[in-house]
Amino acid sequence: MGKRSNEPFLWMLFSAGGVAAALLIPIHLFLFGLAFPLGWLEAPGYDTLLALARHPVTRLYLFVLCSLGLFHWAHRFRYTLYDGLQIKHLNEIINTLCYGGAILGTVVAAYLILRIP
Amino acid sequence: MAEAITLEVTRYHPERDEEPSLQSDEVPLRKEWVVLDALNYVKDKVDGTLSFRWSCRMGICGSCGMMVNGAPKLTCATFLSDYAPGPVRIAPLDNFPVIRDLVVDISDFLIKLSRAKPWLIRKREKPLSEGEYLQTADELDTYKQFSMCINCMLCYAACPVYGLDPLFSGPAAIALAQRYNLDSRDEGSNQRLDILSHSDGIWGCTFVGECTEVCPKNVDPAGAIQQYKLTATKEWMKSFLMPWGGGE
Amino acid sequence: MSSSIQHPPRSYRRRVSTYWWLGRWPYLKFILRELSSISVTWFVVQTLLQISALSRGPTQYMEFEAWLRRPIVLSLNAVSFFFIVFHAVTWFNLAPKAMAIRVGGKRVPSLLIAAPNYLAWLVASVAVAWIVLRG
Amino acid sequence: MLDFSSHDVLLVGGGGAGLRAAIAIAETDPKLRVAVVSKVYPMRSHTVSAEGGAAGVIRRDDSLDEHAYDTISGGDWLCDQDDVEAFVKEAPEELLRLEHWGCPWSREADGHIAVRPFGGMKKMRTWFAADKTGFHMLHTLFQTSLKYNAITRYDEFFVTKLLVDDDRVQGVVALELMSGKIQAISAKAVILCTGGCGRVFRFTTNASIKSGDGMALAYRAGAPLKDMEFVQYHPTGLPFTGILITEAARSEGGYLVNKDGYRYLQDYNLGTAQPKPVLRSMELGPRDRLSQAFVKEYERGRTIDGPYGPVVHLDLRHLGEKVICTKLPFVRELCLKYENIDPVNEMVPVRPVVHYMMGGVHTDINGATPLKGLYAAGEVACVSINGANRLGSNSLPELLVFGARAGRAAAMFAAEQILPGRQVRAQALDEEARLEEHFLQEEGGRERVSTIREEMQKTMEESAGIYRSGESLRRGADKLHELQERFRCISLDDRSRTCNTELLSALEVSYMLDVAESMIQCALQRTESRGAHQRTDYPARNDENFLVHSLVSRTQDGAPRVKYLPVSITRWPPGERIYGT
Repeated sequence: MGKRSNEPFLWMLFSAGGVAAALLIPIHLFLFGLAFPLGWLEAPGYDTLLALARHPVTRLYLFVLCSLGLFHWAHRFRYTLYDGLQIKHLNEIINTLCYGGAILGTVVAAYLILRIP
Repeated sequence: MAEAITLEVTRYHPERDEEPSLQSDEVPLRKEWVVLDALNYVKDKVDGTLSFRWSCRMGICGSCGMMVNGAPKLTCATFLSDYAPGPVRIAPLDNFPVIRDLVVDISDFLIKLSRAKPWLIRKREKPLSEGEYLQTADELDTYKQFSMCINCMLCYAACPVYGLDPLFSGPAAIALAQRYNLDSRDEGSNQRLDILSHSDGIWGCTFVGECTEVCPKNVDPAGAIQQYKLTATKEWMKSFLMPWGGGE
Repeated sequence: MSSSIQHPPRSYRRRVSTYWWLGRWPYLKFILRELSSISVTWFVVQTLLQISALSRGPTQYMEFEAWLRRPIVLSLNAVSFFFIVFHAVTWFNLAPKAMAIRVGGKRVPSLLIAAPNYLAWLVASVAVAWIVLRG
Repeated sequence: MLDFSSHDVLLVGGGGAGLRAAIAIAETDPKLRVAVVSKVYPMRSHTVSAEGGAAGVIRRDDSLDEHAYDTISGGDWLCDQDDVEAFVKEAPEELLRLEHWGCPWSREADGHIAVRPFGGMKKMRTWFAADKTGFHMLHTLFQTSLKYNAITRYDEFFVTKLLVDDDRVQGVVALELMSGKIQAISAKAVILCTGGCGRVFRFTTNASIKSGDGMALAYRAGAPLKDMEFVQYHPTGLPFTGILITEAARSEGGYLVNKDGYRYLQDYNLGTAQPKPVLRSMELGPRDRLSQAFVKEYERGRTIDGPYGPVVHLDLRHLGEKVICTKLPFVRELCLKYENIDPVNEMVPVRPVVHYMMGGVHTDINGATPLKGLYAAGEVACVSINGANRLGSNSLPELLVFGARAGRAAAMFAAEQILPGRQVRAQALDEEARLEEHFLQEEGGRERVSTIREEMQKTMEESAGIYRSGESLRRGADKLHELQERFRCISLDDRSRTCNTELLSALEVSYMLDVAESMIQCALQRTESRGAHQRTDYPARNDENFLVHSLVSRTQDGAPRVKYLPVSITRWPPGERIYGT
């Protein structure tokens, strides 16, 4: 019945991304996207943040969070395009767009995170 | 309670109609009547040309699934009075080709069911003289829920993935495959792996979850599919890490 | 495998509407859940911009902070926050379905599987907040 | 329009017996081409509705002789005892085979098969899968049947005629319901597995598909029907719908009480009221006695008046929620769904309801009818092991044992036959013309299918119910004769071909009228009371004249003629039926 698909691998990335996004993104987005800009909480200073960000564990953490988040998006967005817009016949373009985007994003993330002084 | 209620029944006749249309019929509204009783009233007293399937009228044969006010239901287990004052819209199950009126073509499901190998597979059959395969109540409980499927097709009618992609194996067929996979007496899960982990199998499912919501027998096909995704991923990792012998 | 003989007559196949997901609330909920992934990507992009600004120096980082305070960005983040929380809640609630965990032969009830997820959410959030805020 | 196909063995009906037979044939000789022709998808068949269980001796304290004796005395000595002995011997093997095919039987704590008590049985020997035994058996059989290459299914094909040539059945003519096409299917042997005909009565547990198709097909083709006067009323059906509340509800300890809350069965020679269920006693008495007690109780004015006639109460409350949910979940589901009653807290209104036909197509121990090439198994057949009253939980093993036997016998018969003769093609064309002319093109008719069906059902209930008399039966015979005449003037609203369910109903009604006539005739001529056949004008059993099977055949002019056949008595001479001691 055809070749064994590579869906398990993609699904694994999607699931891991889903867990990471559910557990961690809400607090990140709340702090940096809402609480600090609106002044509900006092934002940490530049030096503090830089010290935190350059720590190897933080670098790894940020890389994993960004990369898994992108693969989570790629999987879901691909199926939303298939089903929501009924364009499954364009699957090759959609797959390239979604997973290509996630791979590109991962590379950019790696570059930016490594570049932190 | 009102004396009567209006049914708006979808009619379609392939010998005559290009498209389905609606027919309105007034039927008595009795508190003990289910939607199926109302349809039988129309067929017996008003219009003998109305076509639909039914048989046991006790929710176990799975014949009488239809869309009632847009939701898939067993019409023998859906009370008319719950829809008062009406009108009640009755249409054939979504996602299936309509043969006539409320009758849909489910032959596609039977092909998919067969492919999922829904029978007990053993490496060695035990002779009858050696008695039964022992199975504890807990082992029975592991697959029992998935064995309750009556093939009523409500889950297929609720599944947008099946509606959009008729190649998708669909909820009931996968749940029944999983019923045998989880049976302590079965040794055939490897034989079912290829068909289930094919791209038309479990991976098509986006976990809308409506199959489980509409199931009249609490089978939870959505759960079966998600659980099988986990299993298939484990098997994939095994074959990836141990390409020489992850097969058994 | 057994086979079946049938000559089905001409049948009518309804085309699924492009807007099928507007037809019923559970379907709309499903599509919204799937679209929450866009918010995830938005968050990743914003985080990468933040890292970049951080690397380039204090002035650039202040500019980035000012950008975060723009009403358009703030509203985008508010909407994204809503979607991410929606994602988290649906994710944790559906997790029990995907995991048939059995202890002592009995299936662990859904609530007991979902509860640790929520606990983990709380612990992770407090940890992140503590690390960020303690300085 | 006419399509032809050819097989070695053809099964009419895809329920438990039909599927068991199909598998038996495929396993006997994989080269034989088997066809299952069924008017519904096999998993819709009425086997699916059986609830309580399937009897088969497995416990050490039990014996085959005891199962045989319970069956024979339960059948009021009208069972063929050699057949019963074969049946009880093979029943456990068949049930075990089903276990090997995956049937989810309920289990003991140690993993062995569990058994429960059942009505009229002296020992616990009823295997069960909660209270959806028939459902699980049917789906196990259906799913298992899917693995055999040799089996071809004709789903939703309705058989309108048996093709007989050279005094041998050589196939069938079938109407494909979805397309309206006529299909002639030739075969070297045909097995009827179409189930019973409960729908000749209005108030029945039976599904709408149970219209005696196989009985009528055999009867019209010249094969005799046997013991058609014996109609089983199940004592506990829900009022209005007639939905079955399984006997298991009583075997788990439920009480039947009248309007005073009194366990009235103790007044009818069925034992004394004990708090726990006692085998072969009170609520665990046989179905005929319990249904008759209900009528007597009604006559004494001690039943409860419900909106759909008198009822008594089935009280399960003392069993507690746990027992009800683990052993009787479907009973609770049905009560909640159809009566809005929770048996955990409330009593369930019940009344006797037509449930099962002891009679059917006359066959020998291998399912062979007197007509060469024709076999029958399951409720459609009468072997006979059920005599004048079937014991609960004997019908499910019956369809396995005799389904398998008929399958093997038909396979052997088919292996020796040559291809069907030429006449078959001409007959099929005639049949196509008959359907076309009589139903689809007929002008000037005025009778509605539903009117005739309703009048027939009313007639049967009034003239051939739990108690009958010569007078009521004669009235019934006259009325049926009138209905037969009126059926000739049938007029269909629906003259189309695609999925014409009205045509299907009309054909079913015509089958049911024939079967109903045969029942009335047998009942009229059996001037005694035995088992489920109770004549108010002949209240006693009469072994001198009626320890015989009724054998009814159709004469040239269409009228039924009854003859008699001796009962095979081997080891258990007729005695009194004693319950409650």
